[in-house]
Amino acid sequence: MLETSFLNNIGLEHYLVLSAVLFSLGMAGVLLRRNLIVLMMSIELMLNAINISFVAFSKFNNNPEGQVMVFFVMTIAAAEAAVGLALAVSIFKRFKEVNIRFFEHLKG
Amino acid sequence: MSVDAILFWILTLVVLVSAMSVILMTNPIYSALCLAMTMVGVAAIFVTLNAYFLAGVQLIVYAGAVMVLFVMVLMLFDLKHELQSFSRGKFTGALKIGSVGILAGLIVGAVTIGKSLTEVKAVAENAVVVDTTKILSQNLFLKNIFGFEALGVLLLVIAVGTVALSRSKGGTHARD
Amino acid sequence: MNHQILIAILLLSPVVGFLLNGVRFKSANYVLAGSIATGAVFVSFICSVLLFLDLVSMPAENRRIAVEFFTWIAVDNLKINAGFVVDQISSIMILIITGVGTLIHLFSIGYMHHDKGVTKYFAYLNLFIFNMLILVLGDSLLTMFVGWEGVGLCSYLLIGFWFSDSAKAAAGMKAFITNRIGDAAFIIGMFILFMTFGTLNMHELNALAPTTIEASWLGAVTLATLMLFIGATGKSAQIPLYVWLPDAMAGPTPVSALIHAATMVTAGVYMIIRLNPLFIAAPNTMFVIATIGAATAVMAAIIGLTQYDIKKVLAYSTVSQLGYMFLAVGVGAFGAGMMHLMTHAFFKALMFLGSGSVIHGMHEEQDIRKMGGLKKYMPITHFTFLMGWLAIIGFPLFSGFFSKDEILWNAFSSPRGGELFWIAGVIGAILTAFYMTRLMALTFWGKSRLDSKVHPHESSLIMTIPLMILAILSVVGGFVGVPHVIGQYLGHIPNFWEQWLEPVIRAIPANEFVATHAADHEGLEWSLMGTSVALVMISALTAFYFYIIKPGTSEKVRKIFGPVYNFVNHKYFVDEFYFAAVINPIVKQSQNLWFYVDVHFIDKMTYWTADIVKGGGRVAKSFQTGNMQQYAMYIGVGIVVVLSFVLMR
Amino acid sequence: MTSMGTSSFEITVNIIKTLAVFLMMVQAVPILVWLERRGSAFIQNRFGPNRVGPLGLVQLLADAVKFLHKEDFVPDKANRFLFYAAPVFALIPASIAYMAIPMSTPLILGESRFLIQGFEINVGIVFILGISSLAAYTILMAGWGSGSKFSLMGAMRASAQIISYELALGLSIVGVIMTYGTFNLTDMITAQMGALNFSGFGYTTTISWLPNWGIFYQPVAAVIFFAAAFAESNRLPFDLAEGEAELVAGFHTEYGGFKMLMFFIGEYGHMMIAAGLMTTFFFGGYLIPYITPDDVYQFGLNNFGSETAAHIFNSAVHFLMYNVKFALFLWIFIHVRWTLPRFRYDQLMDLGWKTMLPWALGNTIVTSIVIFSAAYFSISFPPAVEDVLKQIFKYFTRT
Repeated sequence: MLETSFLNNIGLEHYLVLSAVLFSLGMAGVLLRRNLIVLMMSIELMLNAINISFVAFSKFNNNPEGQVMVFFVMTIAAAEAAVGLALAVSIFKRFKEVNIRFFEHLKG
Repeated sequence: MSVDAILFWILTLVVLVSAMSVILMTNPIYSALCLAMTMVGVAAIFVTLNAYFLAGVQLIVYAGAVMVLFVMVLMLFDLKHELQSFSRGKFTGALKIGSVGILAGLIVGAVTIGKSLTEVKAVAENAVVVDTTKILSQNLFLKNIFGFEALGVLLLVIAVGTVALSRSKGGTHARD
Repeated sequence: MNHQILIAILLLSPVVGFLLNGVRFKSANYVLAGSIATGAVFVSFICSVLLFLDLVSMPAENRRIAVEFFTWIAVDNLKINAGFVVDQISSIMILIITGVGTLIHLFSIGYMHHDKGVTKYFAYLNLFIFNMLILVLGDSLLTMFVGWEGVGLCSYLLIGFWFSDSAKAAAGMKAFITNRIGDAAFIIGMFILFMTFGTLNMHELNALAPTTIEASWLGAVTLATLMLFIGATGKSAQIPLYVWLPDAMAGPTPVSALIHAATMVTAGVYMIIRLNPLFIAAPNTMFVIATIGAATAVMAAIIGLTQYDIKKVLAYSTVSQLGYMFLAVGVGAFGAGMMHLMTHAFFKALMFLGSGSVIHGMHEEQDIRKMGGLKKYMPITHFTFLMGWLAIIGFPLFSGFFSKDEILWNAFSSPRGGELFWIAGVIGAILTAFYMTRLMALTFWGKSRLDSKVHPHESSLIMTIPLMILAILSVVGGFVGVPHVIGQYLGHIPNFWEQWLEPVIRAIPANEFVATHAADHEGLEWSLMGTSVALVMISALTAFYFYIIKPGTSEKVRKIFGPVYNFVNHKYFVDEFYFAAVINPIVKQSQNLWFYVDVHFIDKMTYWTADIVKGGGRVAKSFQTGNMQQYAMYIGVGIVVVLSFVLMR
Repeated sequence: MTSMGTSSFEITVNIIKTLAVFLMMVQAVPILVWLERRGSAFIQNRFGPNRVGPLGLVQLLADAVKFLHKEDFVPDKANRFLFYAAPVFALIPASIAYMAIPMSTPLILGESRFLIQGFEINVGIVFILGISSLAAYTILMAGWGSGSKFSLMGAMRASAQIISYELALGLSIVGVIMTYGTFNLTDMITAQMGALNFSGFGYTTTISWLPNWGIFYQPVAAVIFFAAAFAESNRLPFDLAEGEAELVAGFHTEYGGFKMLMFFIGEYGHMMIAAGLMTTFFFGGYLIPYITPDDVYQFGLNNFGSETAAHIFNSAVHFLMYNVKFALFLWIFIHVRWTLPRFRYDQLMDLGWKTMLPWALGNTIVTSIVIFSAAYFSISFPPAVEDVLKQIFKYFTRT
């Protein structure tokens, strides 16, 4: 008989697994994609994954600290996106391209 | 299945599919729109976790501002389908996908096998929290006020830095 | 006003002046620069006067204003505060420094007005005043040492002020390096004191100083005080480290007046007076101090006889007078030493400024052989210089008379003194009278030996007003400390000076006191005074005879004492001796050290290290491909490895 | 998901209600279009549509039929998916956000209690702001998807404008939120019940001839909110996105027929949200001045005898009141459109960032200071002064 209780009882594990998978997807994006802006989007994805686990822990531990953390993470993510996009714009202005392989001359 | 469970699975499906699309779409604009979709999904997940205020903030900040910025920048660049949207290199590629997969497997394994979570469950069942907004604000402004202020300073710095970065000659206010 | 604020203003006002002038140091606006600098010091002077008045209004036994601004150093049991003390001694010093300083600043406006670096000059002068104030007000030896080094720096900067002339720059360096030797000893002295007493606070040191005398030469107090005294010989130009002061005359003349006559060079004397309980506990040190002081007084005076540069004469005179002060403190007459410090500040500053006025009027001519008869060209300068001359030779009732007489009497009568000290002092006084008269005669009196091109002129009012004020002070300055024997005939003038200083000067232990001279105290004092004054008068008249009445006489005398004269004229060949015995061997050994140790050992080792690091870096470089995603992959793989290690355990 | 109801009856009614609210919103659009055309004609001294039906009311129906028959046209360079998706997405945020606005007192039928709004959310304001901020996507999708320069320019302008004014909008609301101390819209409306009374510093003063509306507490916020709402809904004088002189028609240049109409509906939807929020925040929502819902209920109970009828009467009267206020603001929107000229783009941005944002921020700060000090400090006047004050403010009392 197929065990289906995990479909019904949504618990902390479900959210954590969702968070983990989302995080891994974001990480795969960071590792594999070459467009600078898509890279940043993938980073946002990872941050969102973390937010989910924070909120989940916050709810299941009955501790508001987790939500405060999410608040902080969101703010920092927004700031990071702003700076990253400003950089991307200036890079695009200079190279007419946002492909990451153009920045390989950053090496020492 | 309860309504909550149905909702969770639908949202999970939405979030994961759109997240997958983010990294698989070759056109970055579709990626961005999919990411916006993911953000909305995550906001909905926050709602299922009783974090109403955070869900609203997620919508306003992420979906409403950050992702709009992304989309605007992408549309400004007017990027079409990219020829080389994924990094090359068979070995490193395999290593990358492998490491991501193993990481996901490890975390999922740790979460599902882990025993300490049962204690957490007990706490959750006893707790009846409806309005988390007030508790959140009290925690934010009383306990974490220093972090809050520091974030304010950070945002100010970021604003100035962004303006300085993207400032160019010309524009509507050019004097010379 | 709150004492803390008052002292802060006192200290910081020159700093403000320094900063204001310092940031605009390229400006050639001498009026503005001079006004800022003079104003700054004048503000300090007003603060000093207010502090002094506050001090006077306090009860005599605890006249002491101590303020602490912050804790400067706190390491284990070493705790140094940025604390400052105004007491009987330092209040006198700050009055001298800021008062005489203001006058000299004022004089400088006139003297330096044609100089391009005038703003820089005033900035340095203000910085000097600040450091000098730190030196005298600091409540611990370390704070004092900060000022001690600071005034050394300013002295170096101002001696080498016209550094484009290499001789002048070298003079600055000589002063600095010579001072370093003394400073090293000073630091060692501080170490010994800290080891022995566990504090560097001078008030605590004085309280902790043993009341019994220390007979051994190797006792801690004796060693410490000896070391401090060596430091003082550097700063105050005593044998054997006096060689820098005559060369320091390369600086602008007001600088010589301020730093190298009135204030900085007296720092050593001040320090000894400040720590008098310690020194009293070490009679051997006191003996050394007195001996060195007496020797310096005589020896420098002898050199002064042969010099022709107006400033050099005054410089050797300064060394000699400083010797007097050390003689005074060496025999335990701290009050007399302090008083001579003050009167000397007045009359020597006056004479230096007067010489500055002469040099200014003579268009940078310093050789007194090319002067003469300046009296009619520069009446005010002459008159004020005359006052200074009378004061320095100790003409009765002029300021120098009282202080010098007090020193001589103490040298004779003090338990730590002796007849020999008195004789040396009198010889010094005789020589002083001779060379000062010679200076007066060659510069102002007699026939004019001027170049036909030179047209001397009286200096402007801004330069002569300070001269006049200082002249008045030189005349009347001595009346603050009229000895009892004279005072009783002048309407019972009390000896303010002794009353003022009495609480901070520790008496020489009574068991040492031998009542030899106590019997006919008054008669003896009168007779000694008479002897010395008579000898001084004779000497002055002789000089007058030599240089005015029969101008050729000096030539004859010189012929007779040919080799001796040559020896003295070359300053006993001390500089040459130092070069041959100390400086050249050190330079040679340093060169060897540099070549064998530095080049062949240390440098090579560092090169090897660099090569190893370079090689390692070349290997590590290959990981840094510039591909950001690869870096991210390293992170990912790292996380995977660590996580699997943690989970599989 | 208890908000959908506990019994099948409630769930059914709630679903129908949600649909009804949505349809109501959509159906209001043709009326608004008619109003706009007739109104503009009235303002410009013309007749406007007056041939089809009474007062030209049936003109709308004719227009709808015409729109349906138009050719479904896609430009060659357009991105087909986005081009089609944009108008559909344009409807969603506006309609979802509008559902959070309460339109009347809850309707109580026996055991069940139905809110006259799509659904109640505890953080209503945040929800509405969040959802309506999604509107920028549709504009961007439309602009970029059209593959036209004018469309893209228009979309960029519009989205930049929306993001900029969202700040002023959000900040102006902060003062309101602090005044009421809640995010919940229904609670806010309840707080505006009764006569205007200020209390603080240990005193209370009641002005009986004024309702206790938010506009008297937050006038600055009201002005800023209303102005920013114009910009948010891309209406004149802020309709830079579709400045005909420069950009043909902005982001919907390439759209025609029914797709165009959907954008229209979206725009009117934003207008309605703005009008609804104005009513709710500053003008007492569905409340009738001087009368409390209980009075109305009692009146209904006295006249109709049955509780159910009284409840229905109560809700209906308040719904009417809400619609009166709501229509007033919609009319102001339309009136402004036909009286004010358009801003220049830099003027628009200057106004948003340099004028409205600082004022909104200042309002927030002043409000917080006043609220804090009013709650924690108390001033005591000498008795004589207190008497004078009592003469001036009739209901000036010490608490």
